[in-house]
Amino acid sequence: MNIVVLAKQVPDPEAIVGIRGDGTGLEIEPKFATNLFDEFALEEALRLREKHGGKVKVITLGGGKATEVLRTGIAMGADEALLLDDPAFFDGDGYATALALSRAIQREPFDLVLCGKQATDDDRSEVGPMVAQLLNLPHVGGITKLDIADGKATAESPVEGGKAVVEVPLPAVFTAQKGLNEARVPLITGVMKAMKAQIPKVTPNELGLSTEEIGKAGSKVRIEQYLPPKKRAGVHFIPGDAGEAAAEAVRILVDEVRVI
Amino acid sequence: MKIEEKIACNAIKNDKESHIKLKQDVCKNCRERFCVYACPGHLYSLSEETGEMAVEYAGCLECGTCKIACIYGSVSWEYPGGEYGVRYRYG
Amino acid sequence: MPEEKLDAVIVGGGLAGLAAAYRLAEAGKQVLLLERGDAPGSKNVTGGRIYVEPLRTFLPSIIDEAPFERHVVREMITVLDEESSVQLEYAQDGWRKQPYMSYTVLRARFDQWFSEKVMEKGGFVIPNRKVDDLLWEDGRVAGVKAGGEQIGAHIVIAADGALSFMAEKAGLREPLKPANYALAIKEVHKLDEKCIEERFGLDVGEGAANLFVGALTKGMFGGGFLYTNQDTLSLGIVVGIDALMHKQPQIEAYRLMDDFKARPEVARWIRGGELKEYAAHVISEAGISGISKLYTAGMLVAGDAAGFALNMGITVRGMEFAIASGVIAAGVAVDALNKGDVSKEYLAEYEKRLRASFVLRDMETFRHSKEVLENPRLFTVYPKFLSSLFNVLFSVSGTPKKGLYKSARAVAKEYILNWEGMKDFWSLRKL
Amino acid sequence: MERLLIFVETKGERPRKVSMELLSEGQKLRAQGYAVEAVVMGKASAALKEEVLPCVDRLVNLTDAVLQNYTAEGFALALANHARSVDPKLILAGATQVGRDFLPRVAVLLGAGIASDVTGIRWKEEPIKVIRPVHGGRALSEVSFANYPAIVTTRPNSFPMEPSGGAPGEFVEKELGISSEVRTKVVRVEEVTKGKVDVTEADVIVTGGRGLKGPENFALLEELATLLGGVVGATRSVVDAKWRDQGDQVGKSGKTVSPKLYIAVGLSGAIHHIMGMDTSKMIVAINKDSNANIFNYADYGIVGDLFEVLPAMTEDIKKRLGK
Repeated sequence: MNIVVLAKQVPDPEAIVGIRGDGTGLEIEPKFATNLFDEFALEEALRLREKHGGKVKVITLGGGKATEVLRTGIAMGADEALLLDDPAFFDGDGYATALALSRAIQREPFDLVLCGKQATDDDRSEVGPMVAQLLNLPHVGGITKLDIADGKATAESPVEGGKAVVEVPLPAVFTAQKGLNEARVPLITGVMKAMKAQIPKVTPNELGLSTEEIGKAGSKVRIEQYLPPKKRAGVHFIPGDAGEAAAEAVRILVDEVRVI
Repeated sequence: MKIEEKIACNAIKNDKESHIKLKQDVCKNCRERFCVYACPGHLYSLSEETGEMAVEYAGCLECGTCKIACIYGSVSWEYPGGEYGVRYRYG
Repeated sequence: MPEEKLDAVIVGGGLAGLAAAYRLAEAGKQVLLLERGDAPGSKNVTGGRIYVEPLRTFLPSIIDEAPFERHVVREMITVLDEESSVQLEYAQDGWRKQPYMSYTVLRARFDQWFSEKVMEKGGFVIPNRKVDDLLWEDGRVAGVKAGGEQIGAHIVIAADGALSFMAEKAGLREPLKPANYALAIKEVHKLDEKCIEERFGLDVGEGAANLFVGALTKGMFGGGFLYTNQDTLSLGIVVGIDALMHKQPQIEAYRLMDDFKARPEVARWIRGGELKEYAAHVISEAGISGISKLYTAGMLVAGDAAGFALNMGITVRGMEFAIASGVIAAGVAVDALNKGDVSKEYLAEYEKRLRASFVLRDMETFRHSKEVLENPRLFTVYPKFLSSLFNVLFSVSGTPKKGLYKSARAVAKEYILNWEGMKDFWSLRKL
Repeated sequence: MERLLIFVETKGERPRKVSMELLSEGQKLRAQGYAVEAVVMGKASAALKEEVLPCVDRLVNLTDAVLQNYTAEGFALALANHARSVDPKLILAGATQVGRDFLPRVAVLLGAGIASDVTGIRWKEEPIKVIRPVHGGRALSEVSFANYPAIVTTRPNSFPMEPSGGAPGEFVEKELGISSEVRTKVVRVEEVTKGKVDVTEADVIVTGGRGLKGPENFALLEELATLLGGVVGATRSVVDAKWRDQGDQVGKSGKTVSPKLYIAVGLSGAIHHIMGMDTSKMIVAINKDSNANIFNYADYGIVGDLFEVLPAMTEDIKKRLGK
């Protein structure tokens, strides 16, 4: 079984995120981590390979430290990696990113695509379903269980108050969420091997894409500016004795701010 | 600025389990409470409700002073596991 | 067990570990450095200054391109009494010219850069890995255990800092004693580059260092420091753990820092700054008597882990010793690997080379510095004497003034011209 | 006339709250000259029609059998297919698990741009700008679309819901004949018996600290929380004292929560606790110490004895709910 994992290196959850003075970009502390949800995808891919044989290929799009996620994948046990690091690929919206990735996936026959349900930096949660649509495949989002048998996959995903069990024919796309598995910590020897690994790259041209179709140029959504999150206005003390204050608090919660 | 707010400036990734464990039977007989005074993060306190020593490991700066100062051997202190604990941005 | 052993495993990505890894990698050895932080440097703290001259011989190829903060051109000492202070400043034109003598430094940045250099040389630096234990084979250290994994190595270099769990596990280090360690607390305050330069009277890239002694430690062994970084200030205090434990009435360590910061002599420097980090670390203060056994079969101990730190009063040194001992350890390791002999007998060479270097020589020279510096009068009586003396010199009141000599003599008599003072003076010969 | 197409997500027989928020927003825009259409999948109930129709010019019910259960494939095909015939400027849907899952597919099918999990829309600007949080809310990005139609999914509780009162719009049933194209098969949907809601998922959290004085007094919190459909949280010291389960702990070493309403009772607000809850939409603090740190992070504060304030609040809410 050929399994493709789409993974992304994101700023560490603890990294300081600031907004550039003119609002045109973000200033992010250069601390990185594998996107949490992609770790589940990687782990699931490896477990499927251990069970069914085949190979696991990790693909990422990005420059600089982006490669690290591929090395993490190899350290965990992935067989192959592919890097899309041409600057033309960068700063795309969900669509432009999914387009490039879907082409990269298509370079070889595959049975399964796994990725995290969202990246913790852009929080878009778009690429997985978009890749599925671009490849004209079914997908199951936010899965917590996945079984493969007879060319079919049975996946579970939580829905409000319960869970849905669905069946899709392969090939198909699955996005992983917490609860799917516990990602393994790569062995030190695995990390050493990954550090030495040569990472193959691919250009837009090799994917049959023009630079207008991908990255910022190919995006249908433009980031106009970044704004700071709203700050709390400061506490408003509710006066009166216990009974009065309680009544006023309830009135505010029910009538004014309507959170109840 | 309160000490808690100072510590909150730091990046800290906490493990679920504490890397600092106390032997309450030893603490019970301790009068000096060296840990309370030595810890630069002010993480040690005597719990009013239970009368036991408590340590808020989540703000640990990993200096090890408590381990050295607790001459009665109550503090068993290890480094937090890999990837956990304080991550100094300046150092 | 993996089938084949690595040449060397280094525990800890501080300066000693990184220097050792760099040298081993440079010599073509297969070296793996395991660091428990998320990157080398993220667990490391320094007061803030490194002297580079002793290092030029040890790491000539990289010291010149290192990301230091500012080269120090201005030295200040502030003696604090409870409500007054005396400040001394020393500057020298020579310090403004290259090669510079010392730089201020922030470890998170510096160590990460250093680790990249190690990797460029082909060394493996793997973060987020805590080494849990040593691996033994026929009574010799044969690798490490980390997260359930066993990593075999011909030689292990323990560079895991002042608390060295590795040296302890190998039976090389005595249990930690409060009298041998000091607690350092440090705050990093962000301030505009230009503002730092104007406030301290510096040119672009130049730095200042300010040491504080006296009432800030409330009679306890210790002192304070302030270093200018590029766009931050490192401000901190150091206080003996033993002294802290026996202080009456008791005081929480973090309050010392708050009281120190509240002093106008300190507040003036950090005004308008924003606190970015609150850090703490222990420092070995025992001098040469606190040094662990430095080697056993299959293992060497370097840097703080070995107790290589020296308080010489005005200058506190640790980082130079760390780098030098790391380089020396790597040199011995390379020779041992080439010879195929990592026995205890052969590794004794490590101590020999350290004795020939400034590391153990300086520590030997300043063997008694701790006894001198621990004298509580240094933190109480002498600051009072100085401040009273200057009070006499500078104050003018309505009553007729006595001759200056007479007044000064009276002050000196009160504080230092006595038997205790004589003893203190006599003890200085030990420095 | 420019059109909006709102996807109405159902919960049982009724439209979801987030869909009603969008319909409410749509109704306001009708006054500004937009035509508003809604679309609902699977057989629409009478109750749903009653709620939705006054807000829209037209409600289209796509009735293909395959749409009776949610599948990303089916819903995406249906919505894209229908949207082509409507030619809307914007397609709006709630950024629920379902909305976030299938609208990206619709975007690909229509060649449209999409902004997910949006918390604000600037209708008056041209091009329209939408606001969405990034990096876990540590920054907001303002985005626009290169062309229309464009797709926006909105975060629940981001838009005010106002009572609807327009003349009912037209109701149309439509079958698209897409069933054969959908490969995903829903085997079953299992309803998990309503267990205890995790603090991370609760809309309302009432958290108690040491000020509660003992484990038995948490009953006061339980009562209020149950009344509000919420759960009880705990501070670290309370968990350490074994008054509450570890699973209830809110804070840096516990869970990070961002409910709609967070009521902090008898807790000082140690910074480790603050880090776990300061993204809550609304924070109400009750503490007898007016200097307590928690008040620095609260929207509303009551300085008083929790043993008096809490029961009074509970009684008042009961009265309002007619219980």
